[in-house]
Amino acid sequence: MAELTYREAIARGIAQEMRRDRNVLLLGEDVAEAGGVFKGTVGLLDEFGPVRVRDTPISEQAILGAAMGAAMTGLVPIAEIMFSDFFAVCWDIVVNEIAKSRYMTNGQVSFPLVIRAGNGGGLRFGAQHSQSVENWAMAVPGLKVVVPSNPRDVVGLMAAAVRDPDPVIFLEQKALYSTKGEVPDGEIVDTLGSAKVLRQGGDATIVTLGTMVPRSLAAAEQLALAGVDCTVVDVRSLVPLDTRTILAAVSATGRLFTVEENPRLCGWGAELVSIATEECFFDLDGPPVRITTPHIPLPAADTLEDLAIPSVERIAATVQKAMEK
Amino acid sequence: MAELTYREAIARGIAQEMRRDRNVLLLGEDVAEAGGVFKGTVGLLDEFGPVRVRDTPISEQAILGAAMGAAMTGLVPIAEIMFSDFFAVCWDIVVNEIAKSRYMTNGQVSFPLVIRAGNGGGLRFGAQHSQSVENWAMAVPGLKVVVPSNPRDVVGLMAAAVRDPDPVIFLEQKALYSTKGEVPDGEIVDTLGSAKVLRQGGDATIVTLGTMVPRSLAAAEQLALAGVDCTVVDVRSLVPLDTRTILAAVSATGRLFTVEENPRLCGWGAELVSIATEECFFDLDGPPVRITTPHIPLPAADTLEDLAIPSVERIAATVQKAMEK
Amino acid sequence: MATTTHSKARRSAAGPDPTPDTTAPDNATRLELYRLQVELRSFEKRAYDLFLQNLVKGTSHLSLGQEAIAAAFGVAMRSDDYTFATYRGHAHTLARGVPMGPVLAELLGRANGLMAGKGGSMHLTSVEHGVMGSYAIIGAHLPIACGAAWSAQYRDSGQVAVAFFGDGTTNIGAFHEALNFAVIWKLPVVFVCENNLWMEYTRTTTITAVEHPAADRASAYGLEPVLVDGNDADAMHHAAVAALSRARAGEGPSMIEALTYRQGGHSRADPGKYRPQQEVDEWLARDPLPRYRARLLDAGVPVAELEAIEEAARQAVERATEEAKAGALPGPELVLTDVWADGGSSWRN
Amino acid sequence: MATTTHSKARRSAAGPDPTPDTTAPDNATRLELYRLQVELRSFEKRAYDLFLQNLVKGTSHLSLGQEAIAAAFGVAMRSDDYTFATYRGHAHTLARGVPMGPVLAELLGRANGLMAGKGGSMHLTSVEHGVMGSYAIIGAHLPIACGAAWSAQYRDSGQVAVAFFGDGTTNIGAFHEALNFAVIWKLPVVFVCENNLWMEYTRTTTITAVEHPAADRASAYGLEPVLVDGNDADAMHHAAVAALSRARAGEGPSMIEALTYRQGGHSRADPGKYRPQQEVDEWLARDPLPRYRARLLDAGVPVAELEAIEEAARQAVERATEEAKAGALPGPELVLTDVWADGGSSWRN
Ligand SMILES: Cc1ncc(C[n+]2csc(CCOP(=O)(O)OP(=O)(O)O)c2C)c(N)n1
Ligand SMILES: Cc1ncc(C[n+]2csc(CCOP(=O)(O)OP(=O)(O)O)c2C)c(N)n1
Ligand SMILES: [Mg+2]
Ligand SMILES: [Mg+2]
Repeated sequence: MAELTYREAIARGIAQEMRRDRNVLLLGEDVAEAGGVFKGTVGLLDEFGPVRVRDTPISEQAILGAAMGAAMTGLVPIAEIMFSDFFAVCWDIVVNEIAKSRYMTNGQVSFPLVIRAGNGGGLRFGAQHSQSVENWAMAVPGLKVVVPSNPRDVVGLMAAAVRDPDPVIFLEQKALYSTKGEVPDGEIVDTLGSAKVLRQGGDATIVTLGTMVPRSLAAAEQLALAGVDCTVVDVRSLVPLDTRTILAAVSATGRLFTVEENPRLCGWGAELVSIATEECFFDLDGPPVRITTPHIPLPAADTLEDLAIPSVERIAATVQKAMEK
Repeated sequence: MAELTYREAIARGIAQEMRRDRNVLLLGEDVAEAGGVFKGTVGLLDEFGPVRVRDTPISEQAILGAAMGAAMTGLVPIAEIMFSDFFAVCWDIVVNEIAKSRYMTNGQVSFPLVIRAGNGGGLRFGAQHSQSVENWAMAVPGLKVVVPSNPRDVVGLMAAAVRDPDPVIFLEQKALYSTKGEVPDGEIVDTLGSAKVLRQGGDATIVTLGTMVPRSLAAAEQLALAGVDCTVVDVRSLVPLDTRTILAAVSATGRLFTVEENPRLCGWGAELVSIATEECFFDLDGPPVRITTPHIPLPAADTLEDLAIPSVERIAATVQKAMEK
Repeated sequence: MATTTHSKARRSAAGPDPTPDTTAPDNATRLELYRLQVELRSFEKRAYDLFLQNLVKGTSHLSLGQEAIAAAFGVAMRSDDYTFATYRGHAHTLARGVPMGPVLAELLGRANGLMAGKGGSMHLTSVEHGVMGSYAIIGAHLPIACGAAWSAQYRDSGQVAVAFFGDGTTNIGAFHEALNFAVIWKLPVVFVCENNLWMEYTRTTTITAVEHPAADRASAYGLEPVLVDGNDADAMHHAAVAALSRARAGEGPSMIEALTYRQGGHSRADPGKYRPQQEVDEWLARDPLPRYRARLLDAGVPVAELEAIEEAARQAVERATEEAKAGALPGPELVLTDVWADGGSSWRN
Repeated sequence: MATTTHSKARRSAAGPDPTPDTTAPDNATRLELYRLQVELRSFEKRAYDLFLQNLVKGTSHLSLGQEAIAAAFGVAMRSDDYTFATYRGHAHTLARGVPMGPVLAELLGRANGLMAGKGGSMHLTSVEHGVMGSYAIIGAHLPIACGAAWSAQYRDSGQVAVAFFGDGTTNIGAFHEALNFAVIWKLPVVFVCENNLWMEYTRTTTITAVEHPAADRASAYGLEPVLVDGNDADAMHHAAVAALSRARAGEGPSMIEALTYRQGGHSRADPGKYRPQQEVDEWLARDPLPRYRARLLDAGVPVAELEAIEEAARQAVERATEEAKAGALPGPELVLTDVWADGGSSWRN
């Protein structure tokens, strides 16, 4: 058992898989010499050498094209897109090529690759370096989407993502990079598509993801003091989605709250609410409520960014108010 | 009153606005000499000349970058992205630059531009030329999104889009280009954010968009014969969204069905179902049901594509079954 | 490795050099080049007929007039090399040995199609023949080909990836990223620009800053400009062999600009009327097939041998047509398969 | 219009030419160039201090060592010309006459910031000064600058758009699309590559196919290669004037590669330790400021005049710091404003 930061867990997870399989390669901007701009790949160049850990030009289409071509010819690339906002400059390779080619070729090719990206706000980087794009990826058929909320899950889900035969978008929450957590020694391998119930409560179910997980747990503690006992579910994997665990938790309390960092419209919360209302309609005791960032680009100033992204206070207050009705 | 095809209405709408304002310019691949690969801009080069109607290289980032830079300096560009699937190669200009710059600059710039794109399936073009990306655009704060379902709306919404001071994604349904409809003579100017109730029924409300509108209307006729009388609402504009009209129609019948062409996850239907359940929960007599394309890339063969995209039969059968419960 | 110098590229602007300075391939190779060109031509003509009969649903993009390029690489490539083609990919797919029947059946949207109808004419793929896909988003396959080349380099397999693309494709960002990336990683990849002068309906020189969209940009990536007569199978074969061996020898990528012309329209039933008749006539006079046939006869190949090849191609196309037409329509069970490696499409439990 | 020939660019690989063959600007211009460089230098030093004091939230990218480039264009541009900068945009913003106070306040995330704190250090914009934005996605602003130039061309306004970018930016697709587009439409736009040898923490030559990422690619767009000593305000001013007048005369775009060096790290508190000390020292010896100061003294400018300029800059930075620190924190009312032109952010009725 060791205490690691979320960023240290990234390198630990990648190293675990690179040791296991020499076909696992890492590429991206500043990932080798510099150990990543978020220091998520420190030590990997030293251990695995410049042939398996490679710096690239600022050419995101080339980075992901290279990963795709390598994956379809026997390798298992882990590609880094520094900030998830930059998916916008290489989205074609992700959504039109990687996501569709297996289907279009009637299964002739598959893409055992992982695309890592720093995701989300909280670092006052402004509108072009703070987006939460988990819903962009979830909306595209052919992509698996994972968002770990703690160091242990980083290692376990990284291993699951690398071993998965399909393309996985692995979103690392920038706001969590410096957070610490206990990580068991030895190999850790998680399974994609398994949500985790982090707190059991009888009154309401809060379903959440990534950076919103610790905030939702903190809000649940506040709510408990106020007499509202919440179940908190960490989705962890948007695709595949563990509807079994999530819907069971929703039916058990009869109330659903989703806490999303992505902007309001067409988020994963909307998908979950729609699934829950279609499949558990008669178990619901009140309207499902989505707590999200408003439908705006993120402001840069710390005071403004803190007002935009769901906070512990806003989560607690919103649940409280809805439960009083 | 003249009968026009949907494709003729595109040119009619653009011409109406280019005559009104000489700062309205058109650019895109093959839009000038060739009149557009879908023949949506035929005659515009002849009427407005090569300075206002320009062919471009296959450089979608340059096309939209040019449109953005022109819009922020006094012009009103209409840019064509041939197939909406190609947004993936220029998504950065759309979502990180055009959509965010007004907010980031605290309102110093605005972007009176329109981006047209052929959208959706039905032409057997395969997975990379058939996508419905209305939900991609709706998920991004700062974009307005319009999808006309008939020639009259093409002209009216085109005028509204060109006159709107904000960036508008104008999705032209490829499957509708050859459909005909009556278009009043003289200037037509619609308003963004107004849905249309196309059919009144007391039993259930079908909310739909684009190519799914005629199919939903046909399904409603079949359902009427089977004793299910449906209201059919054409959303027309996803952003701004006419929740007033839509929610009133939902509350009136107590049952909501959405019919979307985009793939299953995180579509506009999920957003609507979530809004309706949060705001009209106690008006609902049964679970809202989403009818969508499955969460798959689109197959090319006609028989397969017809099975993937919601058909009149599937819409009618799904509503019928849900209403029997 | 340049078969043509840059200054020569300039001179040949008037049109491809009639007498390329290439060492002619041996006779067996030449017959193979002829056979392939004849097969590709016959197939494309049939594809066009079937489109007019409305049997080819959706769209289709023919290589009529450009067969020498696909044939040359088909002959020059090693059986385990990788081909990355575009929506205009029938010829490149067949040139790797993929049988005509399944390709035609794919165009017709039948269950016996190369991808059971799920991909269509723009996405022909046959991994067992090294055809790693046909890509319909302009430029996207260029970085992907770099990835396959990177894999070959890492596995030290000696394989080479070849990516074919058009003149208009040189103006999209992915082209630039792929060329720079291939050079700095010294990847075994060959970029082949088929300059047929036109994009869809727009002449490429009208929207391109240089005269030769690929050759005039080679130096921006530290590469030699290579401009070849794309309607001369011998010249193309020579260029292909040079580029492939350079790549296999670990000397890195090459880019070839092949001057050619599409004799028909861009896609579907496009009559190509936007092109001046004189230009069309000039290029029809440079049709690679009669030209190559004459050259073989001059070289003493008996006419009977050529006629046998032509007859065999005719019969192959007939058989393929019957096979394709006889194919069943793909069934509903295919719609939800193979999104994932487990064969299914489920996104939830 | 090239101030340096390509062969010369090759020669100057060893480093910028110490004695550029430029005709010196007049005295008033030179004093203006010095004043701007001093102001930019003083501002950036203060920004760094405030970052270390944790008053600059988020990030910030300084132009320490690169001031001559921003100053030269600031002096040479017409007041209604357009500037398109990057996240490393403090200097380019100030060089257009934007006051220091609001810029510093924006870095501190205050309500009196240039964008009331909504944009932050990477997105400095002041339309009234022609600063059309600072863009933080590599390469994106290059096609956008083309759009502003297209607008100027259509309106026949005589305005020129100038886009500044780094060496590493030359490898992204948008660079390629923008250059070709600008040339074919003959747009009044000037592309200025500030080659400071490094991307974030990676040396650009290690991932770029050519030695001079911009100059060696000019010919791919039919442009003259222009390589300038970016640490020499006179040489930069000469190049700027040439490119701007060419654009204003309707002769189309230019691309300038300015050789320079960032004296500090890439961003925030990065010490830049990945760079060899000798390289850093060499470039510190070429610091544009002392160099220019010495040149003015040689030219007979009285030291008092220079000291007055330096003192004025010191005072301006002090005033700006007080102004910025005194700014209130932006209030909640700002969060939901100005997504739309109507001032609001509502997406429904
Ligand atoms: C990113 C993108 N933009 C536009 C298109 C539409 N398109 C398909 S083919 C084509 C012309 C390509 O011309 P060229 O590269 O010369 O190839 P050719 O068709 O002549 O073989 C265009 C614009 C596309 N498929 N992808
Ligand atoms: C599309 C994209 N990829 C990566 C980044 C991250 N990034 C920011 S600055 C930078 C280095 C840019 O180097 P250069 O172009 O030389 O400019 P400089 O910082 O040296 O001024 C990188 C990779 C980005 N902002 N956008
Ligand atoms: Mg072409
Ligand atoms: Mg740099």
